[in-house]
Amino acid sequence: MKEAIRVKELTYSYPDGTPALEDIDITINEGEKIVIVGPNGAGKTTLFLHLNGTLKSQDNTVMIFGKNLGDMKVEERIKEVGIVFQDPDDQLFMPTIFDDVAFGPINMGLDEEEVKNRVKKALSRVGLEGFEDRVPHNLSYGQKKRAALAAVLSMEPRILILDEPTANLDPKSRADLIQVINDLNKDGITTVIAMHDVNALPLLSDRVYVLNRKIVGEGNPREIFSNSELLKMTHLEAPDVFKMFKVLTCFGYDCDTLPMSIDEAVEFLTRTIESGSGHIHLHLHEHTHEEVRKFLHSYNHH
Amino acid sequence: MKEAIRVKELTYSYPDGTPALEDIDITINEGEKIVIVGPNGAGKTTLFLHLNGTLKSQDNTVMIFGKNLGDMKVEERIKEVGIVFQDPDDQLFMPTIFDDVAFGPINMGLDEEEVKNRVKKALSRVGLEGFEDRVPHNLSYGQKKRAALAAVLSMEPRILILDEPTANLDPKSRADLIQVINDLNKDGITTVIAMHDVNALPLLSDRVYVLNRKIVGEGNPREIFSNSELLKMTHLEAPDVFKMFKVLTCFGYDCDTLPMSIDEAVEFLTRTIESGSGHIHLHLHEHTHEEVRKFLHSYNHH
Amino acid sequence: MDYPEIDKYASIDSPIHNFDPRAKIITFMVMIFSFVFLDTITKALVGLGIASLIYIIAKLPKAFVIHRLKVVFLFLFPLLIIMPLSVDGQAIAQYHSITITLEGFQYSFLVIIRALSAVTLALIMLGTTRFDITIKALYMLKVPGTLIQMLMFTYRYIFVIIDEFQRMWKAMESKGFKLKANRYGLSVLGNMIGMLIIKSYDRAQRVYHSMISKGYTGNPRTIVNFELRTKDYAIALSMILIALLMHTYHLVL
Amino acid sequence: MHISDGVLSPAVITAGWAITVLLLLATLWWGKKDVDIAEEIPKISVMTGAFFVASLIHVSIGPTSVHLVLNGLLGVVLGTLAYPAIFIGLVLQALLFQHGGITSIGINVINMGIPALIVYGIFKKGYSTGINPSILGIICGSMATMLSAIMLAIVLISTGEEFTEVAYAAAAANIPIMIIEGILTGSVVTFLLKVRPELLPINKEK
Ligand SMILES: Nc1ncnc2c1ncn2[C@@H]1O[C@H](COP(=O)(O)OP(=O)(O)OP(=O)(O)O)[C@@H](O)[C@H]1O
Ligand SMILES: Nc1ncnc2c1ncn2[C@@H]1O[C@H](COP(=O)(O)OP(=O)(O)OP(=O)(O)O)[C@@H](O)[C@H]1O
Ligand SMILES: [Mg+2]
Ligand SMILES: [Mg+2]
Repeated sequence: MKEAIRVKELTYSYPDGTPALEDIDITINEGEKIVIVGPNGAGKTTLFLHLNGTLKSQDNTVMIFGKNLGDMKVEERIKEVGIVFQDPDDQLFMPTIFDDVAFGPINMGLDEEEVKNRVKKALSRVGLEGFEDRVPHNLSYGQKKRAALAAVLSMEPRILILDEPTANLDPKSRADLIQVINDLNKDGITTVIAMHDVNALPLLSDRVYVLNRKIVGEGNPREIFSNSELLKMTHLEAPDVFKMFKVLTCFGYDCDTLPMSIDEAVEFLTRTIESGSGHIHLHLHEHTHEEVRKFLHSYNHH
Repeated sequence: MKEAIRVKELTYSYPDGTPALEDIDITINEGEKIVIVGPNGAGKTTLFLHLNGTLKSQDNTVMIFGKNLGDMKVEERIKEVGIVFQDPDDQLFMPTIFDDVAFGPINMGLDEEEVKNRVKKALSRVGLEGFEDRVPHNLSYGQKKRAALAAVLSMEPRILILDEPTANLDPKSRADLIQVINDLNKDGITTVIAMHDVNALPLLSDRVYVLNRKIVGEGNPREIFSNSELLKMTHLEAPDVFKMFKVLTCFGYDCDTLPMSIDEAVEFLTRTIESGSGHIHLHLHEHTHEEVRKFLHSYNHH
Repeated sequence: MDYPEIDKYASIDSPIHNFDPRAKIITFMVMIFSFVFLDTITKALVGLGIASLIYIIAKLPKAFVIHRLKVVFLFLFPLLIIMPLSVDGQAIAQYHSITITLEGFQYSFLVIIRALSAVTLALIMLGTTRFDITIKALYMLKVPGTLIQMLMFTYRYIFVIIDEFQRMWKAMESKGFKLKANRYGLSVLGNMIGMLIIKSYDRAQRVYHSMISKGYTGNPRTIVNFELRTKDYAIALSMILIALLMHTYHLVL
Repeated sequence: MHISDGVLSPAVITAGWAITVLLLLATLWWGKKDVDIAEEIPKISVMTGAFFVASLIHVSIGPTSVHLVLNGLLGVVLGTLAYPAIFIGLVLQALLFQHGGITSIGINVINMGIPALIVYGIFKKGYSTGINPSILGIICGSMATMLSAIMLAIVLISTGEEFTEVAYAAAAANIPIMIIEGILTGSVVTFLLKVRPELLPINKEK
């Protein structure tokens, strides 16, 4: 498998002296689906700014597909890494949606025909066909978010980096966006996402990095969410489905792995029932309530 | 019970012609805990701007504690209704936290002693004791959110209106804020909240209004989330715990009311087990998977 | 605080709307510069007449133009009062030492008419093209790229910042604040403007990040498809000719 | 304080454009050597947007209300970049809101921009000699308005002696604005000093 991103011993302080990143080591393979979590101010956005060269790092601390990022030409870099920031208003800076989505491809030096093609493809990808002439200001928040994504997709990057893609969206727009991101990942694009939305996390990640200035944890979502010490330390919580099943185990549900999403829950329940006695027994035993209390307390930040 | 807010036949279009609200009827009693949901652009913020008189409405369309809002003096109005908007940076513009929290009381014409008292009380309420001299701009996002809330609490309003209080917060800050809001409600303050965060909704509401330019639904959270047609129409989803238990019913879990939060789930499970045969049986029957599929599909917006 | 809605009626169909944007800008600018330098009231009135005629052809709603002309007129109105009193010349009325002169009247009248025709022409030029297209046309006309980009981005962010300011303003009002021109009012307003500056500065930083992550190097590159047709040349030539004749007819005739 | 179309003589208009173009070249293209233009463009644009919006605020004094000018503040915050920022701002004000004429943009930019540049120098100088920044803000804010009013008067008079009294009246009408701008700029500077001092032209090395 090819290494898409490799960060080695990255340390960064802002010019005013604020330390933001310390000794970061990260390796992401091509096609992976990565989420980076961490409390407000943990350095997620700062890390992303290094991944596309906006903030400069020393030689060979950031490698993209085996190449030192600092040595890449702009046109080359933006073909490899596309980044979508949180606030869509910061990224839609041209007068029309067409201009915005065409901005990257034009800077890549593509010819007019190809630029138009790419714009069309990117817009249909996010479900905004026919929005070419619309002014960003008249779009709803969810539409703006999708337009900002299209403006990066049009460069057809192999790595897609998203900073809090689901924030401020209504549930449907959120579900739509998750779908789009997953489709892109299935097409082979490596996706790296920073977010606070733990309920969406399992849908968007195979592997998770927990950042709090340093990398303080790494693993698949299940491993991360089982580590209640880590969660507490980094202001995190487990997804509700996960917590729910943890509660069910206190009621006697017996399984070694807890599901993280509804779909997974259905699958696990079926498997447990089929492989076992044909049914699951939930009952109250002596310690049920104490266990529940203890468990919930371990997740409770108060 | 006293009526805290009464909106009658409120219709509003922005000066540029955008229709935002149509024939809104709402009655909220003192001490209630209300959430207003609806898709991006549904008019939630616009409605709130009417509730505190920023946008003017016709006589007797908005009544606060039985009084026509238009007839209330500013000092009187802000003593009744306090509103906290989404972005704390829009609300904190004094050089220190003290100045920000004191801003409302000073405009109310209170004397210095009383102002200081109120600031102290409001800050301790949101857990920001000792932050008086800090510059708001240097706080973390979660702290800023709480400071913005304190700046409204210092006016000691009887009705507290919050626009997307949980957006962009890390999970711990989110849990903290939910706690603060619930404590305020327990002290008798009527809380009215607009948000997209359906997983937090059951924690913050006794009753829900669904807005989509008109009021298209009203009821307790359970009623709202059981109406899958309504959810689909208004870009909503049910909380994960609710969906999870709906799935469990397909596996033979038998109960008439589905829990909306983890705490409730524990309670319901216990009750079902104790009142029944001492345990709950989950099993696969013929239709389990079809039912699950059908149910999940009814929630699926794609 | 209102959004700028100068191109609200850009989608109407009229000969002026269909006029090529580049040709439109050149033609109208020549006319505007010509009309503001007309030196007699008669000529200025002819200019205003021509501007009105073009306005009728452009089919723009009355309210759109009248409202904006009114603002300009009110701005210049003091001239009508001060100049007749202050400019020397033939007295048309006298009261003690106060003299009202014909020349003063004429001069202020001339200024106002020239201003009104220039604004009418500008409104037609801008009102019949989407503003982003006007900017792109300026780019095609070789206005330096740096300025074009600044115009474009500033135009875009005016809307974002108006929203931002509105939200701040509403938050203030809901805490009982009323702006008065006293120390307290101005110092609070000062804080608000300071906050607006800080937020905009941070936003500028983020906009810059997102631009360079799309390969931005400071050069403007846009795709524009304008096509000059015979019709456009014909309209442009005849209008420019009229503009020039207003100043030179006495040499030709 | 913007001059409309139709007021000025051809000579003044031409001179106005010529000087503005030269100053634009000087402030913008000159600095291109030291700074990355790709970074300056979004910065000037968004900041211009902010000042544009702030200048739409009405402050009512007595029966009338005035728009804010803020050119002193622009000078203090943006330095030499205030000139291109004021240019872009005034172009957009003329095109979008008909505040000020199109032909007179050159002159209007001079009237607003040169005081902004002067005030920038004063602020830097004053700060390094230890004058309280808030007071400097008040001085800069009102002085920029005053200089603009004086330049406006000079321009009007030089376009024709018919305008002499109009020029005096216009200058006098700016006195209350001068006071408002002074207090306002002072309080913005005070605020920035507390919250984000790096936005002010004060080098702490000194
Ligand atoms: N331009 C800047 N100058 C100085 N300090 C900065 C700057 N930008 C961010 N910081 C600081 O660097 C740290 C990391 O910030 P960053 O924005 O990367 O966090 P984050 O993980 O993205 O947080 P959030 O979840 O709130 O978006 C914070 O302490 C922040 O205050
Ligand atoms: N100042 C304004 N002028 C014109 N239209 C506006 C203005 N503010 C909001 N709107 C429009 O009014 C409608 C309702 O907007 P509102 O902000 O109340 O929605 P909301 O429910 O708060 O949405 P969100 O969940 O995205 O915050 C939207 O169509 C919006 O575009
Ligand atoms: Mg971030
Ligand atoms: Mg809203």
